[in-house]
Amino acid sequence: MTEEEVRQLACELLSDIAPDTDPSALSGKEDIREALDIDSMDFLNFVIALNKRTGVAIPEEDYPELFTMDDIVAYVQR
Amino acid sequence: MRAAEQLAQGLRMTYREACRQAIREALNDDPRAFLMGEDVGLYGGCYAVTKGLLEEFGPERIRDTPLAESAFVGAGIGAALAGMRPIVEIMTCNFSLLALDQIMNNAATIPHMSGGQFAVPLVIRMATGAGRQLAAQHSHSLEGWYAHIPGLKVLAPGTVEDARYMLKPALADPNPVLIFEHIVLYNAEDELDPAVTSVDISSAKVRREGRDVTILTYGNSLPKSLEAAETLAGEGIEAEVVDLRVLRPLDDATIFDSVTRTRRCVIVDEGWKSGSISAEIGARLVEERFFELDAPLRRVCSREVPIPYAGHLEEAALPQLPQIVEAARSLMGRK
Amino acid sequence: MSEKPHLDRAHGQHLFKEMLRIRRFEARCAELYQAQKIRGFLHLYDGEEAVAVGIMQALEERDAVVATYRDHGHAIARGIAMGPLMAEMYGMLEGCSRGRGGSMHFFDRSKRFYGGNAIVGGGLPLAIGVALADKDLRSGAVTACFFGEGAAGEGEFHECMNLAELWQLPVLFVCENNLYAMGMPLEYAEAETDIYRKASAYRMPAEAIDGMAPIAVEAAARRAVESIRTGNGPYFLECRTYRFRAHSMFDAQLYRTKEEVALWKARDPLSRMQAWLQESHMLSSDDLARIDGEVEAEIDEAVAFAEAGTWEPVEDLERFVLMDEVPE
Amino acid sequence: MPALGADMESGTVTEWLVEPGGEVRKGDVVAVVETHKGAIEVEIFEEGVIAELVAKEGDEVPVGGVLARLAKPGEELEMREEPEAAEEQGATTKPGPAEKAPAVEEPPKIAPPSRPKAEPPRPEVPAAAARPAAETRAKVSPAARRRAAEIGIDPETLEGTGIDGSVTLADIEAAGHRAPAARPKTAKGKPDKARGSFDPIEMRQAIAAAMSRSKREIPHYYLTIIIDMGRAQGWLEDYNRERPPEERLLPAVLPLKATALALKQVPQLNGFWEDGQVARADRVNIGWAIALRGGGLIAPAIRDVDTLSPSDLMAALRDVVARARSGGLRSSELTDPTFTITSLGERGADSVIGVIYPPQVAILGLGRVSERPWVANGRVVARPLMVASLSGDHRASDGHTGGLFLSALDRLLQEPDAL
Repeated sequence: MTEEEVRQLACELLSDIAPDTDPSALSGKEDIREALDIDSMDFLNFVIALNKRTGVAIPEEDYPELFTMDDIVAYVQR
Repeated sequence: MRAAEQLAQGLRMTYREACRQAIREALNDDPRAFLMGEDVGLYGGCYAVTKGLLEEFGPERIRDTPLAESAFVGAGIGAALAGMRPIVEIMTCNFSLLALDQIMNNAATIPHMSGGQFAVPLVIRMATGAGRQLAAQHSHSLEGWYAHIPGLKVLAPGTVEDARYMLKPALADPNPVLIFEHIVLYNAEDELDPAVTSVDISSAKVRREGRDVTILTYGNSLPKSLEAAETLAGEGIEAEVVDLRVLRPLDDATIFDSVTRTRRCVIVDEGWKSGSISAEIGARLVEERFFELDAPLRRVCSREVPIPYAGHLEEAALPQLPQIVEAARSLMGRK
Repeated sequence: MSEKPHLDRAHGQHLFKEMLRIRRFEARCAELYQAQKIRGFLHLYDGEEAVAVGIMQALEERDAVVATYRDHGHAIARGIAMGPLMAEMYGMLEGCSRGRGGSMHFFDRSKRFYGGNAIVGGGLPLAIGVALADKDLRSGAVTACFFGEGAAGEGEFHECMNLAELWQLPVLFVCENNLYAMGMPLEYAEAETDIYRKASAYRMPAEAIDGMAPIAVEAAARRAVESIRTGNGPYFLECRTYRFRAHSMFDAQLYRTKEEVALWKARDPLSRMQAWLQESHMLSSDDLARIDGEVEAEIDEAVAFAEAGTWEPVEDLERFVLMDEVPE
Repeated sequence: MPALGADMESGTVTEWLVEPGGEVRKGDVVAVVETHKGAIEVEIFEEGVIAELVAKEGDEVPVGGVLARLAKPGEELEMREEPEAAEEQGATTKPGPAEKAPAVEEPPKIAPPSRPKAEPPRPEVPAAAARPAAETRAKVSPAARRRAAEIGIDPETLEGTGIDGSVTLADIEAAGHRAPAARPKTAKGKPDKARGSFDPIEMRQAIAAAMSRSKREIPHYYLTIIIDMGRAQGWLEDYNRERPPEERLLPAVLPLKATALALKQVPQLNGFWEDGQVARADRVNIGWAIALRGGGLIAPAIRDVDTLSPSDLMAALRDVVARARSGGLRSSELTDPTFTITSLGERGADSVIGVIYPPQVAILGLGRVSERPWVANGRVVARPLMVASLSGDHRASDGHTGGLFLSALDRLLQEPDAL
């Protein structure tokens, strides 16, 4: 997946979780949990969806590596 | 001041004496006034109201009539039509039924039916009510019936003061005015307020103020209701006692005002419930002040029987203190 | 005032004309009733005119009249103008009772006319009351109280006979005995069919007279009024008369025969008076035509007055239920 | 219209999930109602056949108002519809909204097609039997009813102190003081929000009302304990490590379960304050406070928490959170909680001291778990710690009871295997 594809996918998934937000407006370095006001349940749902759509296994201890858009792109592309 | 001194100064008197003084005053004030009725002269009045007046005013002005209610009540109407100011006494309101035709078909209709050409400035006094074991033909309360009739005014003095001062404005009124004097009240004694020299015959009067429940009443049920209010006060229930005094035309404003404040209402009426003045008042409250009511209306009326002779039965037939207290108490949601 | 009528040409014609006015007025009423201009009950006086006309001759302006529901004749004979009477029949504001009384309840304060009373016997107590006031007020007035023989069955009749005599009241009781209380024949209703004898029992002067003869009625009335004014208390006249028409407009008259009606019609006060006047040369055919024309014109005018009348505004419906003052 | 909370006055029917003639069973969802807390699914608690949908879609109905009339099983229907219309529905069994309700299994069985069209249904029982509404109408004085309308209180939900238990003006005024959330009658029209959304202003007012009432009426006491979450976290990491994300547990599951078990040990805190005394609940339904994006808070019940395994509890939690956010909560889920937990999560504050949601008698506030110095065996160590704070209704319990609960909670969280 290209960086752009990952970014688009992440935005789509986050939009599903937080429909009233605009994840595409996020900068690469913002903490998505704070910017979109998503809690642990939302985050878990995001992880579940990301895992399903990308096939990337995301162990729990890696959750802190998914807090910004740049991190997400890097993690998925790894 | 001791009662004896008050009596001596003319401040303290019975309801009976108040009625007598009122007649005396009326006859002194207006040469067109005269009293007629059964046994008002020589006998001194069935309830001794007119005792001594014959000697004072003579037989033309204290006119004994034969037992002919229709004729002498009708004669009173005719005399009023022709310029006199008659006071007609009917011994008890039960007997007034013999004159009902004259009261209803002539006194109440002629002013209207003549297109305002004639007035009937007449006062008819009659004794009403029970409580003296006089049995069914001398104990009924028919004032509510008369209050049904447009063209009449119906008064029910419940205090010595009203008995003393209602006659004058009644006689001055251009309309036929019926005054119902309660037989039990004749012996009631009270001290007159020297500052009061007249009363109106258009308004009800709040005899005791209270915030919790309004007791609407008149006549001999007034003292009972005031006593009930006293009892209720001991329980923390502040009852407002309104003396209707004028049963026709009803003083809606005072009634509505009180019930709007207390939002609860007990009507105490010695008449029977069915088709009564209490029914009328209740209907008006529901028509005009429905949304002010915070509880159902309660009525304490006579039992629907001809008033019996036996003392205990008569007592049971009439509105009494415990029922008034209980009715008011129940509206407060208390058992 | 003499108790004997002074029967000159003018007075004779006057009596005749008064009766004719009543007769023709009512004939027009019956016509207007069928045209639905007049509604309610309509009790016609046809045949009894001599009573009202005769009695009224004896009354003065100060005197009072209490009438029955069959009161057209009394009102006309008392001198109330036909216009307000017809307007009253029409229910108009311009009527003598503002249209509130109708046929049975004519009132006129200015004529001391205390109403047609539609309760049989209901006027008697009223009349003795008026008389009582007049007595107390020393006005010298007499109250003429009309009622039918049916009233003699009411308790009020007896109460009032008694009271009037007992108190020596200046009242002239005029019993219009037309033999039927609605449909109830006198002999079926009264144990004593001589009504005046009931009054006699109360010790007042009482007599029966020919109610179909205006001169006889007038003569008796003058006698009676004279007696009353001199302070002799009430006086009772039983005027024997007959109504030619039904009790009211809707009456099949099952209670009497056509023969009986015909018999009484032969004694019609109007035709008899006319014949007598003509025989006595007190009424020429010119006079008759003039009187006839005058009466017709008066009635036409009354009808026109009524037709031009107005309805009392409904907003005034409750006026005079309670009076603001006693009219002076 | 069910009362879904002390602060609810009315609801707007946004969708009927049943039709006249439709059979319903206890627990079926029959309608969706829009409230200031969002769309709520209304359950039915009785069996029978829908006789009439009294409230139409879009109608705002006060709490206590009639939404639909139900005919009991075996009771002949007294249909308000035209007979023809009813037959049409019965005969065609077209897939209507009723089918969406999962528990409605059968097409309507009323008005068999064999019945001649023109013939109206013949009642076999007296018609009065099918009309219970009039008898169940609460006694409310006219003055009370008017005042209630003025200040926006449903008088039929109140317990009356007047004659025959009638609701009086004084009752309304008292209720008005308890629930000042009474909405001023504005010119605001019907809610035009899609299902699932909510009116933040209304929700704010509702929270304000409930919390004001709580703070005014409930004498709170507060207890705090610091719990070492090391073992629980360790257990959770082990559990989640071998599982795909969809099977993983959130950290919240363990304190949730532990709380339920602690409540079983200290049942005085599990229930309601009613009529001047504690009514203990026999089930442990824990209200889980869920912050809604855009503001607002809702605490639907997770039922029988004490009986659920961690994975079942996770599923239940996921379900209720999802539905809270999408507006799919059931009416009973708002009224069922017997105890509430408020947790500000990993990004929240160190501790939260909650305000009790009336008529419950306690609330547990969980701060975030963070590594802090901890003394164990006389040595200072870094441990993941969590501050647990109990707010208790002092009318219902004392600090001693609360203390017992917190120590039970602590003890349970030290043995995560047993949860």
